[in-house]
Amino acid sequence: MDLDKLLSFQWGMMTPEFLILGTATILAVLDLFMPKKMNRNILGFFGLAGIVAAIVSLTLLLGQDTASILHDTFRLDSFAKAFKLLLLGGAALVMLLAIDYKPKEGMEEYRGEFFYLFMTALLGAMMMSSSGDLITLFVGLELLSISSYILAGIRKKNTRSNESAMKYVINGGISTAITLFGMSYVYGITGTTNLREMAGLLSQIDNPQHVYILGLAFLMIFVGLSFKLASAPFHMWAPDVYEGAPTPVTAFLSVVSKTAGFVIMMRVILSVFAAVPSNDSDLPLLFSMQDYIGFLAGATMIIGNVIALRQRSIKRLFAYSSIAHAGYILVAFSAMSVVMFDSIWFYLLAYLFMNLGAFAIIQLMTMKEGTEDISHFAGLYRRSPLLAGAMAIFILSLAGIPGTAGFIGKLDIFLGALMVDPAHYVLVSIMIATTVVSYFYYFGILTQMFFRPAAHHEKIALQPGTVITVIICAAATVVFGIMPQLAFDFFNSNFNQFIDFLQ
Amino acid sequence: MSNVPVSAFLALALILFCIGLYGALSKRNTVIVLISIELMLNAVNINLVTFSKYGPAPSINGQIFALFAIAIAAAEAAIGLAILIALYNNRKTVNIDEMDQLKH
Amino acid sequence: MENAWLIPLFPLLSFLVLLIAGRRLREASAYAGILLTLASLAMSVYMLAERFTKPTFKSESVWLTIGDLKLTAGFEVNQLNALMLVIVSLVSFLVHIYSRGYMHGDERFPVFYAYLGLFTFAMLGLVLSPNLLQTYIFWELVGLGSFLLIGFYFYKESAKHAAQKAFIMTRIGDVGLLIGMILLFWQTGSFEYDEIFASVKEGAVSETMITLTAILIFIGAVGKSGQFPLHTWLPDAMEGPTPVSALIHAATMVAAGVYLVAATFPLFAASETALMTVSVIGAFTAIFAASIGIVQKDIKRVLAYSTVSQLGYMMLALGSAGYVAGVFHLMTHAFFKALLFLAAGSVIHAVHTQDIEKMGGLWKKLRFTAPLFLIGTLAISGVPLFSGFFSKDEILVAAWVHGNKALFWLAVTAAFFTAFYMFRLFFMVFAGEARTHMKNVHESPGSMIFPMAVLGVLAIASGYINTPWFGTFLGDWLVEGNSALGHGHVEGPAWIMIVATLVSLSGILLAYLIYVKRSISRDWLISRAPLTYNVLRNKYYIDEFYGMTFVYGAKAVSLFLRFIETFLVEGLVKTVTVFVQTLGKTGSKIQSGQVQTYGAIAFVGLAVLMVIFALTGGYL
Amino acid sequence: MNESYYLSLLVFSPLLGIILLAFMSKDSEKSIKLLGFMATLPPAILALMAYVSRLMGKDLADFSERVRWIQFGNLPQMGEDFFTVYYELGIDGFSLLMIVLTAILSTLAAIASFHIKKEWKGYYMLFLLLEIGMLGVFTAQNLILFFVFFELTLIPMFFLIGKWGFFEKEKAAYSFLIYNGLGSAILLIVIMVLFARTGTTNIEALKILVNTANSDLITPLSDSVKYGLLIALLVAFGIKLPIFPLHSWMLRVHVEAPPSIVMLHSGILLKIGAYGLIRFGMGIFPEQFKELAVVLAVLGVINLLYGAFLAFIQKDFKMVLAYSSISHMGIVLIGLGALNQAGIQGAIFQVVSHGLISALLFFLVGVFYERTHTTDISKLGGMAKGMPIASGFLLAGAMASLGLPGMSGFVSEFMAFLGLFEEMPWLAAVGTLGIIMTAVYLLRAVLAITYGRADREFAGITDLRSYEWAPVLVLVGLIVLIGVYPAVLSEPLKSVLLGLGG
Repeated sequence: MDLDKLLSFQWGMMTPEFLILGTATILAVLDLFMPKKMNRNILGFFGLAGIVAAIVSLTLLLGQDTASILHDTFRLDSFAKAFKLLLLGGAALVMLLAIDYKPKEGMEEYRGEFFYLFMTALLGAMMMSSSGDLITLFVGLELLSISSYILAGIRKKNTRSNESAMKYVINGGISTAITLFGMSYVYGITGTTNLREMAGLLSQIDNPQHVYILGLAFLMIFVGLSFKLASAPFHMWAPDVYEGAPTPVTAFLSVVSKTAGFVIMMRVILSVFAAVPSNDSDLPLLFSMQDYIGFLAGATMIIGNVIALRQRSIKRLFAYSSIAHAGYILVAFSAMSVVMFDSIWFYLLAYLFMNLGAFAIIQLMTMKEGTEDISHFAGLYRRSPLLAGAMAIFILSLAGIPGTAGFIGKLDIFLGALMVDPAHYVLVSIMIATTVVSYFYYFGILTQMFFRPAAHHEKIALQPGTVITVIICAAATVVFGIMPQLAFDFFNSNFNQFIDFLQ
Repeated sequence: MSNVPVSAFLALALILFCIGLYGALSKRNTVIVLISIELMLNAVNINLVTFSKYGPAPSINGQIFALFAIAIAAAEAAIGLAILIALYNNRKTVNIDEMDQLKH
Repeated sequence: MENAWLIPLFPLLSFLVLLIAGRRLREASAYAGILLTLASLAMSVYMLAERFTKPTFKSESVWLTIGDLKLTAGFEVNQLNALMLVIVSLVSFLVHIYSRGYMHGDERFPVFYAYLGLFTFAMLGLVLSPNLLQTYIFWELVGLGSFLLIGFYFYKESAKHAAQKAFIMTRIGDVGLLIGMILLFWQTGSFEYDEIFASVKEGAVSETMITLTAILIFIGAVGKSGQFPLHTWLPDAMEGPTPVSALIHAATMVAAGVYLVAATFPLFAASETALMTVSVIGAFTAIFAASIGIVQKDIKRVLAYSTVSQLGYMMLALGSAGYVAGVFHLMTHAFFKALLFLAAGSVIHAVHTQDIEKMGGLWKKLRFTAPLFLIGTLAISGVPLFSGFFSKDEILVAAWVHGNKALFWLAVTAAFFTAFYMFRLFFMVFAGEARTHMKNVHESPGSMIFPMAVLGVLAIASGYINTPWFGTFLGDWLVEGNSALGHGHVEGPAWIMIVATLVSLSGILLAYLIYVKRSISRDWLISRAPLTYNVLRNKYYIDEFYGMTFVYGAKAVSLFLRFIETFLVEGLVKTVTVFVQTLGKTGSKIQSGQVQTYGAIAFVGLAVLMVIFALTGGYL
Repeated sequence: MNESYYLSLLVFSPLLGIILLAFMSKDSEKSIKLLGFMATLPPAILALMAYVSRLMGKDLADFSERVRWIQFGNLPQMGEDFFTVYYELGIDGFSLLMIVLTAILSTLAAIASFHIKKEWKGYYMLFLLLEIGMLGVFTAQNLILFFVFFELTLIPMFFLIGKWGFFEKEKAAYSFLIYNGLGSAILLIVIMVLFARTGTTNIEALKILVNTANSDLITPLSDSVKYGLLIALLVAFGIKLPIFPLHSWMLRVHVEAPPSIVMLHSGILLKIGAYGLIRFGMGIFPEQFKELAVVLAVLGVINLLYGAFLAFIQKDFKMVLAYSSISHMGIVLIGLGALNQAGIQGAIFQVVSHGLISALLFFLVGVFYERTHTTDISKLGGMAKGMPIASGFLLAGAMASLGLPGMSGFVSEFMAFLGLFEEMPWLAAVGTLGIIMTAVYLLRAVLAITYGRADREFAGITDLRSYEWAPVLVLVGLIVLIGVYPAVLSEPLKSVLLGLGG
């Protein structure tokens, strides 16, 4: 590979990644040379600017044709663009939260690291969505993971933060090993790590033994990746880590990292296993695995919603709620209908706003009160009607009440699950039943905010970054709830059903 | 070398993976847990390298993949240890079963 | 006759005016009520007069459209209605006048008149109805009027219970009527009397269905007319002001049951079983109520049981195909019983008690009331030359001719009882000396005497419009042009009249011997047959029986359902909730904080999936 | 056609009030109440105008409006309308009646809300939101829109019960939420199955698509699926209505919610169940509905008797009324189960009539509670002494409720039974026991409150205040009007009844 060759690649396709990488590097360097006493907020704003710039550059790339560089290891297809937008949007909002995050102890000196680690994690996620090769996919995944490990434990003096990071690392390591083990078999059978080549080779596979092994590999990869989604059976780390990690990190994990998990899941599974012929039917192997995914989706929804009922800590509660939401999205995934992509994308979009909005308020409240107990939301309606109103919107959206984006997202998932033949009645029923169960804890928060008297009537000082986040999220949640066609039209006109997913 | 069947390598890898998993799930000392995770990742590497040499479709990619895996495993172990040290500074223990402040 | 619909509207107007302006009018309310009722009376009389020369008039328009069905509302003036119109509006008018004196000083005076207006409206509407549905509507409204007036003294617990009881007992009957009429509707396709009768005549309705519907309609009549077994409300209804008892529970509403059977008579006539039922229930009620009447000590209750008994007579008449006899007795009874009640009211007004044990010797003190009461008593006892004599004779003849001799003799016995207890009442109130010290006993004002006087005249005279001696004018007119109603007059053996006379005279004699001459001990029954006495005194324990069975039954059902509610309905919910919560609890317990457990569970999950996959070979 | 936005204007007109309220100081009690009341007037006026124009012979179809809203999936090959949800509003005779009822009751309930003691601002904002939801439910022309409005009623209700209710308000609010959430969840499944299979949720289109053999569906709907969907609908709306044994939530709401809200709840929200059953159950699955009619009728009789018997032993007047609602909804079911013109019309009449009657009764409960601070029957008594007018109206309400002719309750009850007697006379005969029991329990309760010995405690209480006259008079007036001249309801229903086949 000579220089000419190197220069012949359309590096422009990677502008957003370069921007993020550059920002991260500059942040790291600046942090190093900045006087210790200096307020690190500026770094946060710089990072935010980098993300915004990346979003702008990505929007400019939207019209670009599908192409790949670096021997098809980096692809810029509509799938990548669509999900990168989500990742970047989520990261931008998280960044706003992170700037406002000033915990009582153990943070101040690491705030610089805090910002650039977000950038590297984001970079990993972005690489994953664009990668066309198992190796880049894996590297992206690990970049995200390792950055997140550090982020989770960034409050070095805080034992809860330490513990959550440790748990995260150990579980993450195991999941990585399992995923890789599965991947190694897929590689072994095809002899290539390139997803497209794999798909091509696998579609001609005729050895039933290989199909069988691929089935096992599928399960390993799926379970391994379910770590990132925080879905069953690899969901149990999530509550502990979410609780212990700094709130912006929790927000990041529950939104950006989860989105990235779905990205990699679709990338690997759809491109590789959709091509494998099944042993017993005309359909690809993937379709015979639907029931497994469905089973796990059902388990995830039940576990998430049912255990959430017993939570007193708001962050733990949202951890379980985010497990449940992963389950909902898996329903769409397991249905594999023609609206699968739109529904997952839209749901993640809705989830991004509603969850981040909620976390913004949680961050504000937990910092203010110094505790995460739900009862400290009591009387919020009196103390800050704006926050209470916004929180109500987010909660209603999470609960899937009409008029909010969450409802439309759920609707789309139902539609997908029911339009295929045979329809997934059981899965849909579980989803709906658990949604009703979720009313208990979601409305429990509303009860606290609106019905219960406040312990004290101190007004809550609003921080600009948080307020902006809250307002953006609330507005988006409502707008996409009432006029979802805005999102759908954008999706359809720019991404065109991801028909270029495998080309 | 060539007399050794592929399945032996794969079995070795599988056994190594299982040992690693067992260690990761049962040892009290966090350092050993981290080492066990390394074992699991090494099992993967054996698989990759085996397939790259003797697999049904041998190619160089497997070895490259293995290199990346080694590098990343190292990074992961480093991070793990770093976090452990931080934890140790605060809690004066490396026993994994004592890390149960966060639960339920 | 096309303006007949105005007749009920006058009282309705009275009701509305008094409801809105009553507080301002105070006792002047009476004039509004009286004038408007007078208007009704005048028009009713005019209608009756007109009906002599003109044929039946009927006018209807659509009231309710149900898809293709059109239910109509309207009015009809035939012989029966015309007669009833006059009776109702006349008695109502008189009661309106009477109440001015009786209710004087009551703080809810206007309300009383408003209720009277409402009742009169409903009763007149009932009478004018050309179809069963409309009848039913007014039937219930009449019940409402009765309910409100019984409960007029709402602060009395007894009045409350009486009102409640009256409403519910009659409603039980009403449901029978409702079912009957709906069944008839689906059989004949109409609620109109004439269309129903036409279908019945054509044989479009099966025999069983006729019997069934007729009996169901009769159940409605049983409820309203206080026939056994739904009679218990009527004596209790005496809790209402006395003018109300005269109007509603003697002359008009309770007669509505009889009227209903008369109005649907062709239907009954088509089924021998139905007629039989009517006559048996009627005869039984007649003797049954009379026997209770013998031992009651409340002046109004005695009259109430006598009303029940007399209504039984009318039913017996109708059941014995004596259409004319029934209607005739209805009319005479309306007059003499209203008279009796008003007179009783006058007595109560004077002495402020209803207990006849405490009265006595009032003949001299109440110089107008007493003779009028005597006229009523003579009339009801069937003493010759008074109206009751003629109508009762007509009934006895009908019963005899119809063939069931047992019923005939029952009726004769009841006549004896009637004469006995009525004169017992009369003697105890008016004869002898006062048994307790009563001060300020004074005759009632003219506004109360005048209506009684009018009724007194009618109690004597009204009998003469249908006598075997001077001609059966009423009978002939009533059945004119409608063969289904039977003959205008039934010829019976002449000895019946003699027997009836003898029976009533002997009843009077017995009462005289016991209560005036005291040649027979008053305590004869108590000492000789204490059991019988107690049974009679306690009205055959029917109220207690209902209390034990239906009231407790309903309570038991309710409690049983509450059991279901608590354990089944709520229990089910509870189970689900507890299940979900237990699931949550278990789940959160597994979440032990041990990171290795987490990994293990993930691994177990993976292993399970892989084992399933391996075992099924991917052929899940 | 300026009328094309008429319904949107009607439905969303309370929004104006919400916005204005948002700018008011939360302490100016008087003006908030006044504004809250005024804000319910525009929909009432618009609804009445629509009703009048219907009587003048205007075609209700002229009111329809339709705008593209959401398109799920992007499947141009399958046609423009495919998986597209429109924002479409429209009315027919039945929904027109419901809208008029809703608008009127809302206005009256806004007056009744003058009794509310705290946080008027939030109360009226939620109240108006609730009204939007209710109006929307009756105008929605497709299932998804219906569902959106349906759920829109859920949230304000939750808050209104939970915040302004009585002692166990939160429990009641939760109970309400979970049951109704479950009901709407089931409803959503039905909606989505239909949507996924047919590609549309428009009610009229579904009527044709589902019932035409070989119609152009994505995947065919087998008969068993149709039955399943209908039964699911029955459960979903059965919770709302409520049908035994799905009623326990509704008791709590009746007892714990503020009376002004119960007026709406019992008056309108329960009726959405009946509306849904008629509109969707009967409309979309006519064949299957016929088969299930017997079940409905039996359930109706059970409801009627169950409610009546339990009402008989309640100690709290609100509980009596709650069970009476269950009982009266049984009549709706009886009418539907009869499935002939008389029955269906009876059911619809009952829907409207019970709406008015229960609103009246609960308004009076509010009036009494405001003065005596209790609704316990045994603690009240002889109220006719101190409050003769309120007591009189209470008695009138009870009479209407027990089906006294000349009032609306009778007409509906009569028609429902008329219908059922044609189809299932024996069952109907059993049901008539309910007529008696209704009288028994209502008189027991009402007479215990109004008649009897007057309790000294309540001496010197005021009778109806001036503003309390309006709701009472309007409601009694309407009840009597319908009872005397039922054509006011049956006239707009003519075409509906023909459409339902009867």
